[in-house]
Amino acid sequence: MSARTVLETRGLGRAFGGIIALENLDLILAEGKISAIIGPNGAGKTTLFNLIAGVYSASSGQVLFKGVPLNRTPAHKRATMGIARTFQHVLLFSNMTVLENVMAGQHPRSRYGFFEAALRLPKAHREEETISLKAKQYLNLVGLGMYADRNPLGLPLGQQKLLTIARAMATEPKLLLLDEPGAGLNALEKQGLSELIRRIRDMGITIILVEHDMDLVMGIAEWVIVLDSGQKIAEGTASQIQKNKRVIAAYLGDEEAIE
Amino acid sequence: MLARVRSKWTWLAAGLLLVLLILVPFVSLLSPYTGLMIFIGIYTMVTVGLCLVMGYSGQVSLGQSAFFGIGAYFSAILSKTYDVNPWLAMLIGATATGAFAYVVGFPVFRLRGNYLAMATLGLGIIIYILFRQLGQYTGGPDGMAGIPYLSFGGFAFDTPFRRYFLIWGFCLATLLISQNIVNSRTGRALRAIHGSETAAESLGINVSLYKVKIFVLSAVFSSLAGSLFVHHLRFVSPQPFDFMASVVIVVMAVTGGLASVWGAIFGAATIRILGDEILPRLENLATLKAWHVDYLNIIIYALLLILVMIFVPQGLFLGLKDAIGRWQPKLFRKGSKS
Amino acid sequence: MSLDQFLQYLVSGLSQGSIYALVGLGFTLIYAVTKIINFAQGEFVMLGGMLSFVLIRSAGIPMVPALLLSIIIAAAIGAIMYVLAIRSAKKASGVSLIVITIGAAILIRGIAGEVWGVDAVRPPFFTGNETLSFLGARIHPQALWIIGTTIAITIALHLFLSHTMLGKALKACSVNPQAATLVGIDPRAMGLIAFSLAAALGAIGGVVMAPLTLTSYNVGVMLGLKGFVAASIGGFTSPLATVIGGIAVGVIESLAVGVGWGPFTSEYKDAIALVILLLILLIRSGRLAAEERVS
Amino acid sequence: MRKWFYLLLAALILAAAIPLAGCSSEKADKAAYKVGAVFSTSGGYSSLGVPEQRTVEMMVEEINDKGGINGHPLEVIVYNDESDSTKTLALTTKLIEQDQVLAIVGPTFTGGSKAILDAVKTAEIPNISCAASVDIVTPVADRYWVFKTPQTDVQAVREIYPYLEEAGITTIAIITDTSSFGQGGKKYLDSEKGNYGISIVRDETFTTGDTNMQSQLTRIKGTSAQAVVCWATDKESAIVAQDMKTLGFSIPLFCSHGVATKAFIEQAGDAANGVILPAGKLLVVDEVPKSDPQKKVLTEYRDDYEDIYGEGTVNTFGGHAYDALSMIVMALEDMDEDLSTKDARAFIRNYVENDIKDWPGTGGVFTMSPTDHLGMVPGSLALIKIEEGEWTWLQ
Repeated sequence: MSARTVLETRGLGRAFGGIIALENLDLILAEGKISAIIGPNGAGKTTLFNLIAGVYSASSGQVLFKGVPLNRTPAHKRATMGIARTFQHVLLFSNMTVLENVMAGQHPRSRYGFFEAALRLPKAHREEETISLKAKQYLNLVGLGMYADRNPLGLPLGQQKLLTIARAMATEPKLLLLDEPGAGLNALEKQGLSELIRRIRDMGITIILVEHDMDLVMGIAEWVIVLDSGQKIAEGTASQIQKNKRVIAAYLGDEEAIE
Repeated sequence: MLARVRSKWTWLAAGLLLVLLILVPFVSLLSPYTGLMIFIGIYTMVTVGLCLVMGYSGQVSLGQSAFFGIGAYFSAILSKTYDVNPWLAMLIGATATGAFAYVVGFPVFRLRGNYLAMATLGLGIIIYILFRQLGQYTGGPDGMAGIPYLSFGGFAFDTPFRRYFLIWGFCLATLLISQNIVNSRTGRALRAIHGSETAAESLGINVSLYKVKIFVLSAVFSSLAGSLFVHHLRFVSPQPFDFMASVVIVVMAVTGGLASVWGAIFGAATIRILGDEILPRLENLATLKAWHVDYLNIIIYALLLILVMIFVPQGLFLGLKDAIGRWQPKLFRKGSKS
Repeated sequence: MSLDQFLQYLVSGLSQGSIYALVGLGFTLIYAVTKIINFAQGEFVMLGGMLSFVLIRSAGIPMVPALLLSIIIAAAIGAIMYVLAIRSAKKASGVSLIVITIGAAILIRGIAGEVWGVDAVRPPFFTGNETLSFLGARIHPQALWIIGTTIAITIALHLFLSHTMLGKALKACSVNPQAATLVGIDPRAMGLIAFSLAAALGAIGGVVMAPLTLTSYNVGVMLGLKGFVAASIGGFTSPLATVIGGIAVGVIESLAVGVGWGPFTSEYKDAIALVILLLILLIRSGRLAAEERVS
Repeated sequence: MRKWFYLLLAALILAAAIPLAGCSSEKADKAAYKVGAVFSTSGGYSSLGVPEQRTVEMMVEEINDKGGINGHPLEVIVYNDESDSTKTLALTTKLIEQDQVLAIVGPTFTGGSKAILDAVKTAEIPNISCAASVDIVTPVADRYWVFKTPQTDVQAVREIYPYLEEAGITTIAIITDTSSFGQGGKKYLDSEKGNYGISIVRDETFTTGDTNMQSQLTRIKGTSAQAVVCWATDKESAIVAQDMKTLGFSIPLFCSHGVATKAFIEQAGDAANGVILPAGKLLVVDEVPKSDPQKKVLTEYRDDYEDIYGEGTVNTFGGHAYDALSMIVMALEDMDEDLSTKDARAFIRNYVENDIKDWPGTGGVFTMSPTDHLGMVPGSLALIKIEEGEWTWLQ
């Protein structure tokens, strides 16, 4: 497989006060693949996301996006470069309609600013047209078209999760980070979610998801990375991981029992 | 389609408002209140600025009256002491105020919540102290009189009648601009920041920059209002820009609904009418031989703040709107933009 | 500036600063427990002073019980404020809470102005009006009372927080409300206690200072602000740092006016504290932002 | 819960509606004469404004009980400017344009009075101010419509300085409020000092609301001053008095007529004893000789006022409002009934300027003229010393 690497981390680490959340992590992720990061709670999965997205700055090592080191790049710039994400706790904008939430996602892909907006210049008009058009497309992509004018918090959790994906997609990313997209969804919704994720992958977008639901992960992930207490203990295809002794010991053993 | 219905109604409301505004100085029943209406217009401009900052981007500012004052004093001093053309003075004032807001904005908006509140409050009071103490320029606590009227060539805005239209022209312009911004890319960015800064950043929104930008805009609005204020009264003194004034502006914003552009008119109008027309009469009624009621306005403002914040945090204006909406569910449902 | 002049500035700065410190302690206490900054804190200083005057002069109650009573009443008002304004706004955002406490502040001020009128009043001195002098500086016995009270309160508060069950509960609540609830501490009860305690602290300040500085319905604003400066020097966490902060502000003010450095003439006395406030906030801002990020 | 809120709201609106409806309350056969007044009944100057408002209300009641002015009830519309000169102006404009009053009494303080000069001039409405500074009525040419009743800061200074001269005091320190009142006093303390061979060795200031003057006084203490003159209203002056006691000053304190109220004595406590100030004779009515033309009016006003508001509550500030309104009432009594508002305003002005001659008021004996819109004959101020918490006249 000669796919170009989209994301690479070198000796990436982050500590909060004394606690080491992530330690000396090396990753290489190929373009257009669905990768999953799994591991017990506190393994550093979300920390890794936050480091990639730029919410935290790395204490050591670095993140490279398409070969460009990101250490000095603030979160909003990374989004513009093509890194989008969803959140474990959806973090939807309750002060906007469903459609506006997605339209907000178009921010980095539109130009017009204060001045044009204030005076409703034609430029603003034109861009608004395209913004809402695209926003509607992404809403339809996740199948929420009919709720455009609703308040997002009025939607059931499953649809809220889909909405966050639509919002993230609206930034037209190269790399999409999904933080526990499956949590709180029923079997049927998960079915739909997997299909959605595949469809997004087919659009040529690289996807990394953090997920607890093994069936979901094993179902769609082409590459699986296992973290435990801040360190990478294994990576490989789903089947390889399922056979991996350390993983079973450290992870599947107890976690699965609870599932 | 709900959106369309709603917008239809807002346009209708706006139309009615406009007609009413035009009628005021002509109808003999209303014309005595032209002066009152002028103040409502000026304070609406200040309030809408605060609404953008507090309601849409969710940042507290307890120093808003400082910008109001800076604009006022720039116009007063430049046009009186250095007889600069009033319009130019107004422009310089607005620019200076904007620049000031921009400079203080970046460090101040690294703060959040309580700290931000206190920082803006502190800034406001410092500016007020300067107005009061820089006597040789500002006229000190006494203030300064004899500020010229605004004028176009030969046509001077020297009657309340003329100033009424001038000031409401400005006021409606600011409202329209704010309205446009709220429903634009920028407006969504601001509301996103209010919703969740982390999420906003993940969508490529430069949070701190937008906070400062909107802060600057509100400062410019306030500054323009300040200039109009002094050219209307032809007098300026520090008191209208003290801490209590900032609080009153917050009261107006809260009454109108923090996240509501048109609510600003409602808020400003309610508070001015209360303070100028109703409360004085109530005070006289309540006044007994040996006991005088002099602080009713303060008490009422306070109650308004507390009660509105507890019961209708979205503001009286939106609250009533929702109440009506509950009767006619179709008309004004949801949708935080209004 | 001669030495005894310098001492004089120091002494009057000390007594002034002690008052700021007491107000500051109130801010710190409430913030630690409820993460709320109570903008009405200064008003309780006013209440303490006015109440003590009214009770002694108008109601003719002997001094000691009158003083205690006015502190208790102020504390009760603090409690009422918490229950009516703060607690009933459970779901209110940070912004709303700020606005609410501001509302409470001007409500208290307005009612005070209405009920007690606008004239400044002076309650009787605790122990006479014969000033003492030491090292050439002269100090009013009331000033000694102020300073003494502050020291006593600081120690008492420290002991209370670290050596009593209730104190520990308050601390626990400030560190981690959830955990506190788990071990059976009710954060709302703690909030109530914090508010009334803070109100009492403010009132104590008011009671001891009023005879020297006079008091009237509107003294709360500036005192509240200076108290906040003291508290923010203490980072809203350390009572001791708060006290030191308050005294520092008082002394700096008094020296600045005395020496009349550059712009810091008496006209700008109040600005000094505010400038200090801004500097502290801005220095802290980076860290504060980070804190809130993580939490 | 929320329902209650809306109920409360409705109640408020209702409460508001009542006075709006009941605007024109008492119906008389003849239309009421409308006079406007702006006083500072709250804020920094309220210790002056409140007695002024009380006095006006007292007078209106008396006059209307006696059947009004030639059968016309007197209506005085009083607004509170909260000691804010911008509000003073706004409210004055409201009185002129909205309420169409015939004349304006007040405002309470110099800042406000200066603020309304323009408005009064352009509206051509008589204004009798209750504020101290002489600048309000000078230059007279430019103050065609403006009069004032209180003694001026110049007069006050001219009472203090001769006394100092006699007492052989040549060096003084002054400590003044940065407010307009304080700075007005400072201006004349400075300009007059030469005439009495007095030199000011230290000039300190403080800001209204300060609670500690020790730093300033400590510096004064280091000088050769033989007396301290403080120019401010009651509260700050009281603190100065107390802090002087605390710092063990042995030299006397002179205050302005701005402290001529019982509140000052209560605030300063025993530190008030020995303080000397110039003030209207109202404070020492009982010591005023029968022969004095003011005796009658002073006694009457004092008694009327204290009947309502209690023993020892009378002060000179209410008196200023009494004098101002009385002049307007006299004019109205003399006025033809069917004058237009414009003419009525002009008539009142002319009457006050030309027909107030040797009229004894509470502040002094007034003789207005086209060249003097204060018209107070000298000697209307008494130099008063506080002894045992009582006012005593230094004759």
